[in-house]
Amino acid sequence: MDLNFSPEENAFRAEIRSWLAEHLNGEFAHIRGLGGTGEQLEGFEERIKWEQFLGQSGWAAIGWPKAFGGRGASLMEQVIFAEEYARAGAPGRLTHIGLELAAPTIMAFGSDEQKARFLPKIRDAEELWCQGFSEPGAGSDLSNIRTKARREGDEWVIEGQKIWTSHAQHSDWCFLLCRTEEGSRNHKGLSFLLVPMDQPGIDVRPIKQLTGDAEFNEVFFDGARTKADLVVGGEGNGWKVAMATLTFERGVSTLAQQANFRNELDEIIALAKANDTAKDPIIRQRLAEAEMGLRVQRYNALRTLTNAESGTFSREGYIAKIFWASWHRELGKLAMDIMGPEAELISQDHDYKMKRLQNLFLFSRSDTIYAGTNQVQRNIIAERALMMPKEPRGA
Amino acid sequence: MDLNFSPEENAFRAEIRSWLAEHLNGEFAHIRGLGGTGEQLEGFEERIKWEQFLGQSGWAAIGWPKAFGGRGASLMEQVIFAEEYARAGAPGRLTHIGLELAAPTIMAFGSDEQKARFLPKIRDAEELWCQGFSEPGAGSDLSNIRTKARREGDEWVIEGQKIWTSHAQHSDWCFLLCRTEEGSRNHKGLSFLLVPMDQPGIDVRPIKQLTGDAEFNEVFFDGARTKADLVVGGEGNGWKVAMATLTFERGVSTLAQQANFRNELDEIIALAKANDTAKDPIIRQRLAEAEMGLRVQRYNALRTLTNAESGTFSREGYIAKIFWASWHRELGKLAMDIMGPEAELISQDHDYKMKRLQNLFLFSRSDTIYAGTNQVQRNIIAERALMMPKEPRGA
Amino acid sequence: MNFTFSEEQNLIRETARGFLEEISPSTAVRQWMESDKGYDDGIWQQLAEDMGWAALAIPEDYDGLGLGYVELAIIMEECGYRLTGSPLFATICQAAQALIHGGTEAQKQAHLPAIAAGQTTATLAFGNGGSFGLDDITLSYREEGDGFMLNGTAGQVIDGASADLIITVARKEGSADESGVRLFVLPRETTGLSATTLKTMDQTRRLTRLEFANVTVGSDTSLEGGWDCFLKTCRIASIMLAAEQLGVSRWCLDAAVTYAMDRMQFGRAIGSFQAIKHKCADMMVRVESGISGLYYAACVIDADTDELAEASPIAKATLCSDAMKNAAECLQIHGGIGITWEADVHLYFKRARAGESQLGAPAWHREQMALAMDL
Amino acid sequence: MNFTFSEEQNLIRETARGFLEEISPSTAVRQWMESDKGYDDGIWQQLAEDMGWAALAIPEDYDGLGLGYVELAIIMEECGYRLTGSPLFATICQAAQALIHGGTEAQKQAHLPAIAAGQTTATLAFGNGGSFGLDDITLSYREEGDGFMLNGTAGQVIDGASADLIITVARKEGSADESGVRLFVLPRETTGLSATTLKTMDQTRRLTRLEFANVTVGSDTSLEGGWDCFLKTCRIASIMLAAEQLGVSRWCLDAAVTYAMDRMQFGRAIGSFQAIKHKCADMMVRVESGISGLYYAACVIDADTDELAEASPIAKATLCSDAMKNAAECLQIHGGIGITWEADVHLYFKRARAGESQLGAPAWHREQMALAMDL
Repeated sequence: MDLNFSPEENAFRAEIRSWLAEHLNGEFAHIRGLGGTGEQLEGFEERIKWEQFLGQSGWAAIGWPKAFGGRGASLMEQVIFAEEYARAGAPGRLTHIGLELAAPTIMAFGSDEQKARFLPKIRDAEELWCQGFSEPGAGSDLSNIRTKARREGDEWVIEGQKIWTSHAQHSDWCFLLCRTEEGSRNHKGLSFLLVPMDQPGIDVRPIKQLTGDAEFNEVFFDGARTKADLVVGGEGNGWKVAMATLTFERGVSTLAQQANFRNELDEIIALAKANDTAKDPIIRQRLAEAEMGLRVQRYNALRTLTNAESGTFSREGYIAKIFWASWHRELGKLAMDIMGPEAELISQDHDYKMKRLQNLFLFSRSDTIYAGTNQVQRNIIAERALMMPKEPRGA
Repeated sequence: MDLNFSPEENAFRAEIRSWLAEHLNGEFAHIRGLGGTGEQLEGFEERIKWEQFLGQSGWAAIGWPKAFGGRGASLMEQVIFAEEYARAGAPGRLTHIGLELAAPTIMAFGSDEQKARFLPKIRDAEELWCQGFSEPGAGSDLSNIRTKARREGDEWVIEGQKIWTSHAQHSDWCFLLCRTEEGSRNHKGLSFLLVPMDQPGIDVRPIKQLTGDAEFNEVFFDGARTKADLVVGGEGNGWKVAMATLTFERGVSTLAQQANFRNELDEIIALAKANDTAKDPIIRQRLAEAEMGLRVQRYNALRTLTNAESGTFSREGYIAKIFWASWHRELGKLAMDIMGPEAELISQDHDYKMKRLQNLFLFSRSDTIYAGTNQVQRNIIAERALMMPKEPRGA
Repeated sequence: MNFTFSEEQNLIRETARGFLEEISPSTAVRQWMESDKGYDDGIWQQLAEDMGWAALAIPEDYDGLGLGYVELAIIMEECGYRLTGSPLFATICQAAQALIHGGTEAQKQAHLPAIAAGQTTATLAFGNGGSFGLDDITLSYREEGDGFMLNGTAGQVIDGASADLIITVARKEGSADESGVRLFVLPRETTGLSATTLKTMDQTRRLTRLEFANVTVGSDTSLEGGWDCFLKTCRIASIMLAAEQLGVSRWCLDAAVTYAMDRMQFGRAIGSFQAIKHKCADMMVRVESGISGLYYAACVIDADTDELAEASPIAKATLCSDAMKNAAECLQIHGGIGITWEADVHLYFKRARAGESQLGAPAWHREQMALAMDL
Repeated sequence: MNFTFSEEQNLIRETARGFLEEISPSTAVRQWMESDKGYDDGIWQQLAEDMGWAALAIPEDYDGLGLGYVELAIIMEECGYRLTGSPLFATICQAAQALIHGGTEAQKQAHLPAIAAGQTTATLAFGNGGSFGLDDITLSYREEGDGFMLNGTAGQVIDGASADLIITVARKEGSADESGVRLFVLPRETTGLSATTLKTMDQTRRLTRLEFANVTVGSDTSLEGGWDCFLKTCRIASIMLAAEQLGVSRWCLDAAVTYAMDRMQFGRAIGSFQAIKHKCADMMVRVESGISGLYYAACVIDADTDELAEASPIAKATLCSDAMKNAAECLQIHGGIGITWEADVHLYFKRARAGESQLGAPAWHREQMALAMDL
């Protein structure tokens, strides 16, 4: 164990910090801070340009192997990048579903043709991706997939419905978990398809949320088509591939997420100082607790990352989701309590639009629900880490 | 709804208050405040004398019908008695298992001979009782009774073991739930027997608790005997009778319990004022919350009692146990936090003896366990009050 | 002493429940949310005139029904359960209380009968919508000739733009203690008094910023009662807000149980999972303990004793924070559906949030309790 | 930066674990509880000499092994897991820290080698066993000829009756700020210094009241470091106390899971009920997040940066309050058995309770964190 950064790591930090400072004070100054919690689509066009610029400058996918057009950056360099990116107030990434989910999956399971076709455009923000896993009625029970694809000639023809699909309205491609074997059940007979979004068989309908905005969508597949060879990992292996995709979701992006949490907490602390609630002993306790929780998350993520890199088995990875989700939800409540009566007043310039911390409050309610509710997370910890008996499935 | 007491009720309150004041400042002054949480057996002999005096003076069993030697007091008179009894610092009752569990059960299900034989001696504190329900390994699952009784001539012969039996070492009689039908399972084949404790077939072994004291016992039955006619409610009806006994456990005694909680909280408040922690904003919040919780318990109990009296069906009775148990456990923790570092120092005059508030802290841990753990209470609420599905039993 | 609802009280609840179920489905609530006033005038006339709810707790001397606060709490609880938009809270639970407990005989005669008849709506303006300590009063007055001149801004006044009458609470300029507090009753349409409707997270109740710029009123607008009247009014209003929140809490429990029994996951109704059952059980504990705490507090108002200083913070702190917890659990149990606009959960979640801080957050009320306990 | 235990660190843990499992079963712990000192001299010699734990974190210049605080934290965690009685905490985590970070060269030479060899035990006496703010220092000194005279009472000094050396923290009579704080090292056997062993709820660690009545010491007993040394010592000790509490937390998790899988109720292992599973899951969340927070803090001591002012309250507040929660849940899961003397749960429950308030309760450490955050 050693908390010190190496001279090379410090040099890397200095490089990315100065690069970000240059461009985010320069031509991209107007997009700083965009894309926070519940503000996913803010300044969309400008942010796409920024991400394309990142790609052209070689900063889009630093963790990818050089063979795929990345920098082959070490884990610690990725950590440093994520921290500096957030510290600089650079905008939330619109490409992360492609970069962090689609790409690693294609690298691990895709054909050479798939890699050549998709990876460069993901890196350079020329094609955006969305994820087609969740279905209405399936919730946390991902194996209960009903969307079907059948072969017709050299194409798959898809029927079904996905839900909670972020960015679907802006995406060029969707990676889709669907049932390709008629009559199969649970984990079997599923395949992982890559499907172009711009076609008549696909209908995207935004889901309006409690904030008044719509960041998720329902996606209806009614005779949608994709080429036969756009199955990743082989027909019938969809479950295995999708599970791998979900594991990619964790990892370095956790650090980026925490860096965003850092910005949120700093904003709340600044507010508490400004409105004098920071002098209230009870608010002080809660702010200190929030700060402690954020630090512990960071240490836990560092532990997960360095253990993973060294191949050490340990259990801390199991706790990340429930810990951050519960912490973040609590942070939203704390923000409202610090705002006091002001918390009730939303933007007076729009019909119904939340301020940033109100978005945090409302939107963080979904954190303990999506990607496995807190209840499901506790089951996973008990059953997989503590080896306690599984919940029986119903009939 | 009306919070005002009637003139008759006020007169009753004045009468009992002055009677208690007279005797607890007089010949029984030395036993005031004895028998608090975790101090069940403190001053045992003197307290028995006090209870006998209560019986002789007609104050032992005011809620019993006059036919059985009580006063036939109204519910509200019983409430007033319980409140005044605690307010006067009168000692914890040693007779409550007989008075509040054995006696109502015998009144409801017993034969005339049983009533004549047992009720007067219960009232006058001439015979003490203990409860033989729990068994090792059964815990909250009361239907899993293994203690057996078989008929031999005009006697029952009993084999088995009971646990968590308060007062067993001082009791003259035990009411025992046991299996009288060979091979029966669960709720069936059980009987409710009355068994004399002073006999060679019964061995009482104290269970030392985390406080260092022993207030509970294991009771071993090895060929213990009782007369054939000392079965209450008929052979094989034990489950029904025992369930009724458990419902008697609630009711007016809740008010007595709350009056004791009142005394405990007052002691904690006095301590907080004395050691200045009452000026700490966080402690103030916790004390206010404790006070609020205690008041709500009282209102809830009053609601339960008056609803029961008027035959109104409502759900508030379901919440009493989990509410008071969780509240009391929290109160113990609060007491320790208010004591500060002093909380670690027990009586310096004994080998290992807790001070009052330390006893409260340690002993209140059992509150969320006995008579249905908090987990079981939540099941009961969900299944019986909210009609949600039952937990499946194992094989 | 009796802690059971009388037959008449049960009848009032049953009637209210049936009526509100009919006129206040969530489709109607969503329409009122989009409207200017936050409620429908026709429905309000029905509530006030046909149902008699405006008159319920007004003394008979002023053409009211002279019923008690338990009855009023029942109505408020049921309105909370349906999120029914109406001027009941501001008019009856705030403004009318100030008049009843501090108005001059002339003021009572002038306003209470019209309020009881549902012809006049009213509200209370004193501060920023939160707690009601002396320093929370943001308006000031000075004596000016035979009358008074009012200045300042009151934020988050409920129904402040639609109410016919405003009860204004103000401190005398330069005064440092409670003796400088005065209440005034004045028409909403008064020179120098302007209202701005605020956009709020909870859309089921309309909040307003009222600005008083050299508002001149006559001496007959000043109420007899000062600080004590203000405190009593806010304590009663806190209990009635808690009653609404109990309705919110109870709806969240009912909705959570219904959804949990309906929703299948892993081949089972999620309501068969112990984690969900236990959440629902805890929600019921909050509802039932809330009923006990609330109706005790309502009885205390009826009994008119000093215990109000304790019963009010108990009800406000516990019921409002419990409503927030129940709304949060209800949303959690609903899963992804719970965060959609379409599902009704968010309406209750936002109302619970608003009610938690309106008239003082739980921590403030706990501190009031601590003061009442002489800590 | 690397957040993985090195092979050597893993080896130290494995060795400690195996050794403690053998010498520190609960039967042994219960014997030590009944003893005067709270530990066994023979076992202590084994820990100190054979295992080298006394020397572990002592610099090599003073005959120590010169390993770091991560290694020390590993040992303390494992000792906490077994409730092993020993002078390690008072001697190494308190007294030796004061000498290392504030002793004169002569004092280091005089005491550290003997401490590293396990020949000298020591402790820290400053206040009442709780928090370590300036006002918590209960002892005072005044300059007296060439030396100092000490007066006052220090409560709850760990191993205060058995330690060979006492590091005393005192404030100059009449001094109002940190500059008046001095530390002294003196033998336990000093004229005017008397010790009373206290009876405590947690019996696994011996606490003492030390009374200083005109204790006269020479100028060579005064350490170089003053307030800063005291603060650093207590912050390091807080982290090591948190390490012990992590061991307690982890034992409670393991014991709860084991019991839950074994205990049958309603025909099933109680560990198959979701309510119990979820309690255990929450316990594991506390343990794993605790490991992360603790070893980060241990690394911060090694890195010797200002971040100690934050890492220490984080570790102390979160791990100590989490240990209390885990102990409480472990007891709850054990049911009736959990409240018996015979079951080991209460030993951990009481240690968790003691550790929560020793060196400052969680609320105090959160306030320290708030100060460090410049709130």
